[in-house]
Amino acid sequence: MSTSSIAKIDRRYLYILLFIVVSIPLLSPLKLPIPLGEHAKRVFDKTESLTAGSVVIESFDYGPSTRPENYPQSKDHLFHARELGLKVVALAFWPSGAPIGEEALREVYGSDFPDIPEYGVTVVYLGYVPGAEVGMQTFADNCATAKGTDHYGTSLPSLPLMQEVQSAEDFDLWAEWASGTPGEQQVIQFVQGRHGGPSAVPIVVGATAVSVSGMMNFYISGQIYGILNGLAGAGEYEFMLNVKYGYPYEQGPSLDAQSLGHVLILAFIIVGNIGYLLTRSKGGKAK
Amino acid sequence: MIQDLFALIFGVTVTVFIYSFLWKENPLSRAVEHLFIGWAAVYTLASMYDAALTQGVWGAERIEGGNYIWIIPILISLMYFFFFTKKYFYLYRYPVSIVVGIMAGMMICGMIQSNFLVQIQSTARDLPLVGAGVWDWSGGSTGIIGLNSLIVIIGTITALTFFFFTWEHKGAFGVSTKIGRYFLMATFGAAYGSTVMARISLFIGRLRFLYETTYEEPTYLVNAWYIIPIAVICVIIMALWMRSKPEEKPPEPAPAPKPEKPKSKG
Amino acid sequence: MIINDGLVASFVLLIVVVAEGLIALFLSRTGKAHPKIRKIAGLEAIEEAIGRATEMGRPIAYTTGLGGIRDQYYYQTIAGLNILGYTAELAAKYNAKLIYFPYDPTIMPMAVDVMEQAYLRAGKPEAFNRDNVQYLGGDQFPWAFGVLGAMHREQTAANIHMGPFWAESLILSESGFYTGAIQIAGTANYHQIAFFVVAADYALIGEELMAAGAYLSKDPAQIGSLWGSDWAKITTVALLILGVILTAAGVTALLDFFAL
Amino acid sequence: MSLVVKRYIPLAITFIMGIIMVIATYFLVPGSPERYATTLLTGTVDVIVATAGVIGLIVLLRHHGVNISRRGKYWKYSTITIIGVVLYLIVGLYGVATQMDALGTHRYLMLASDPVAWVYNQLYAHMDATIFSLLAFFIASAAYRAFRLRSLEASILLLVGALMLLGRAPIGGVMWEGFPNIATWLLNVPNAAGNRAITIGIAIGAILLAVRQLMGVERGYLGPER
Repeated sequence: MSTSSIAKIDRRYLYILLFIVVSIPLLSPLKLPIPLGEHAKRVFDKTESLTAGSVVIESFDYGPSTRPENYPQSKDHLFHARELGLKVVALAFWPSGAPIGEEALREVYGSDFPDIPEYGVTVVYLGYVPGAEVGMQTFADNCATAKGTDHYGTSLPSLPLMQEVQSAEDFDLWAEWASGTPGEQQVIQFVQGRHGGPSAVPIVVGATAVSVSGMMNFYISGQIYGILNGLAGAGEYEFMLNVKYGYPYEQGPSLDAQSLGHVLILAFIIVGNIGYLLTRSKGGKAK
Repeated sequence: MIQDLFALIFGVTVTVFIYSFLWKENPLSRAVEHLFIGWAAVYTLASMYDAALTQGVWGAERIEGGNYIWIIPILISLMYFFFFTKKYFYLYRYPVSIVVGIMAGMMICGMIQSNFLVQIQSTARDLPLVGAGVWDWSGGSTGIIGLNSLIVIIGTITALTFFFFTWEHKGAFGVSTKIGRYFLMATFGAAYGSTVMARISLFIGRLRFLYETTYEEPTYLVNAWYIIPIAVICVIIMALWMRSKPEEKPPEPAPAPKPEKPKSKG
Repeated sequence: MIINDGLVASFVLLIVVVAEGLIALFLSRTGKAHPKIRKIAGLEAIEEAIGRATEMGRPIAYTTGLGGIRDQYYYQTIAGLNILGYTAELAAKYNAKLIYFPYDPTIMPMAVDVMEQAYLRAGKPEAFNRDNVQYLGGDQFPWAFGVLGAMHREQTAANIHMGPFWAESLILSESGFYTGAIQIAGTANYHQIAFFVVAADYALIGEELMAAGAYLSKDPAQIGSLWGSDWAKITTVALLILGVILTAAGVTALLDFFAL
Repeated sequence: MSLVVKRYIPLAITFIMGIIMVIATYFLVPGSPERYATTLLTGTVDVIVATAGVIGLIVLLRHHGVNISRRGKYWKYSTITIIGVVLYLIVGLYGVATQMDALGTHRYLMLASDPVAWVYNQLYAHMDATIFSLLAFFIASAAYRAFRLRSLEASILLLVGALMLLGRAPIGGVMWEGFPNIATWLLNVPNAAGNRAITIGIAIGAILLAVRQLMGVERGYLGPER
């Protein structure tokens, strides 16, 4: 292989390699260890610090396309909330988030959801709340005007939990499972910003890894308390739940695949640069 | 139920067909693309129609509750249809101008509050330069708080100078813009590197669908991966067929005069 | 209080920014000042890209991302449409084929309007074909895949992406690279700028996109408003430095004002 | 006259609407009836643009219909689009006819109806997710192609990107526990600085763009004709 060809490998070979390398751990798990990051720990600790009976808003603002990342995060957090005896008001500002939210609730609260004794007392599912950021704003101002009924058509005032939760003043934590707009920025702007700031409505965000770097401003300024960063964040959270509550650690193979994928891309970069430097040192001006 | 089996077969097939695009644009990916576009147009229509009904018709404060004022926006909406006329084409501007005005007002207020004020505020408030322990390695894993603050402040200001449009990037100001560009590059590198994970996650999600999904009936069981070979064979047949048929290729592109890379980012 | 609680500081800042912009605009429009704009390479490259497309006899693909007018990112769409006007005018002048792929149906009439006006300015209204505004369904990934397919089938010589982009930024700019096109892209969605910087030949970063319309117009009033935006940035830098110093010195007056 | 109808009235409408929203935010007390009226105004946006979806569909059908009738390039694929539209529309109309919300009220909604939701979640979602996942390949090939040690700026991009890759990968922390810390630092410090500058710049740029637009100096769809 000549040096210039190292710098210009056809992309299809890279694609095939990536396909193979990511597939391996999914077919036979490697069980690589994982470290715990600060962002996920803060979400975990914040949730742990809430006393039983505190109100958590679980907002499912993602669609099927980012489901691989967001679903494990939201499911894990729901489990955690149930385990701690927190009161959960789940809803979705994305129409496509509504069925996913219901699925997550079924998985955590049992397949009979909503026909469970806790329903209406410690957990409520409002389903899709229309109006995007405007809907968010209305919901924070007065929950009942944003949507008159829950996902199953029961009117809100008849649910004991919704009697307690009237507006943003009653929220103890907003867990935002975000993948775009409306998402964490709208919650910051229209819910937190208008209702007393980060101390009154703390926000934890489960984000797709792509949007995390853009959230750092809000994280540093304290508007976002903690972040679950993509699939790895979900993995870390599951790991912590696993240690404390024996929650199944399902994301193992995915994280292994993740690691191998990263190493492969790093290898691509190194190989590309070796090829580039070799062609350049040969005198040919590299374009 | 049988439609779940259909969904499974459909899902696996389109997944493989779309991945065949990575090899090259081909009839199978093209077929999926055209089908998908047709559905998307209907989906968009459906979502806009639903939004209009929920916002304008249903509910106690809307038409349903006797508030007939909501007929006005519906009528205004109809002005969009002048798109199809030549003479009164410009009438589409009325609905657009209303929406753009509303959005401009909302955007201005939101921008100044969350993108401007809060950023200045948190730069000043949350980045301590003095006080007990800010210059210790007390942050442990993530560095010295005071130094970090200083870097963020310098980075923010220098990167902001990069966006000056009417000042020439020369002298001391030029140095500042240069440092600002380094900060911007670091920002982009970090954004890129941290995104890789998200993208691979999506791919892992697809692979887990291909490898792990099953359809179960009392009498038989269909694994999603049973269908993969069939779909792959389709792709191979198509590839052979494309090869046997010489395609009318557009003239070879002259090599693009690529600029020396990142200089062009200015 | 006349102004709502918690919004005093933001109102004052808004007035300051808008006033700076307007004063600079009027100073420049009336000829009392002649601000000069620095070069923005990405915008200069548009003409070169169109020229090349003409030479090769291949079309230009233009998109404004997931731009619509009914969300808070509408301003990027407007910026993208302004650049579309400029691009279409050049394309008409050079007789190059420009294909525009709107995402949100709400902006389709606007795009047609902008392009029609541009062809008119170039003196070739008859060359404009509404069929070159191709709707691909208003959903993110079908749209992105449709643009990809079209770019590969048409073997575009230039791909220009200006507007609000999300995940499709890299889909378009990386796969578009393999058509051999010159790629010029700009967005103000800060989490996507990185992908354009990496994968496209020229990238407009954040505010440059919003300034593009004014930059390309060469109209003194608009250039004046860019000058005003520089004033606003100086104000910002001053506030930043002042805030940091005051906070370090233990004076909280400024922070208290911001919290109003 | 015609310019008044074509340009100045829409411009004035835009201006007035913009000012109303700004005044509402700053001067109308939340909870007051006037403020409530402006929130209703924002609610009209979805209604006002609603017919655009129909326009999109018609334009799409016309484009492909013409292509088929002319036997243009790829006309066979155009039939797929049209069949897709027709099939999904039939499903959608059936959905509208049968849709019930949880209370059993017939709301005539399309997207919320079961058949449409089924097609979306069970069929459409696969295509959506697969196209999204193409990014895994593109991000790899773009990194290979563009991350080169060309200049100091490009090297910073490369270095930070590579460190980030190592730090975010679960395996990075196992190789050396410093990698995740470096990644966190890069995200929290230099990245935050750059993002903050970009954010502020965008705010200024967007506000002044809106001002130019409201004043009618920006040449857009309402721009000065010349």
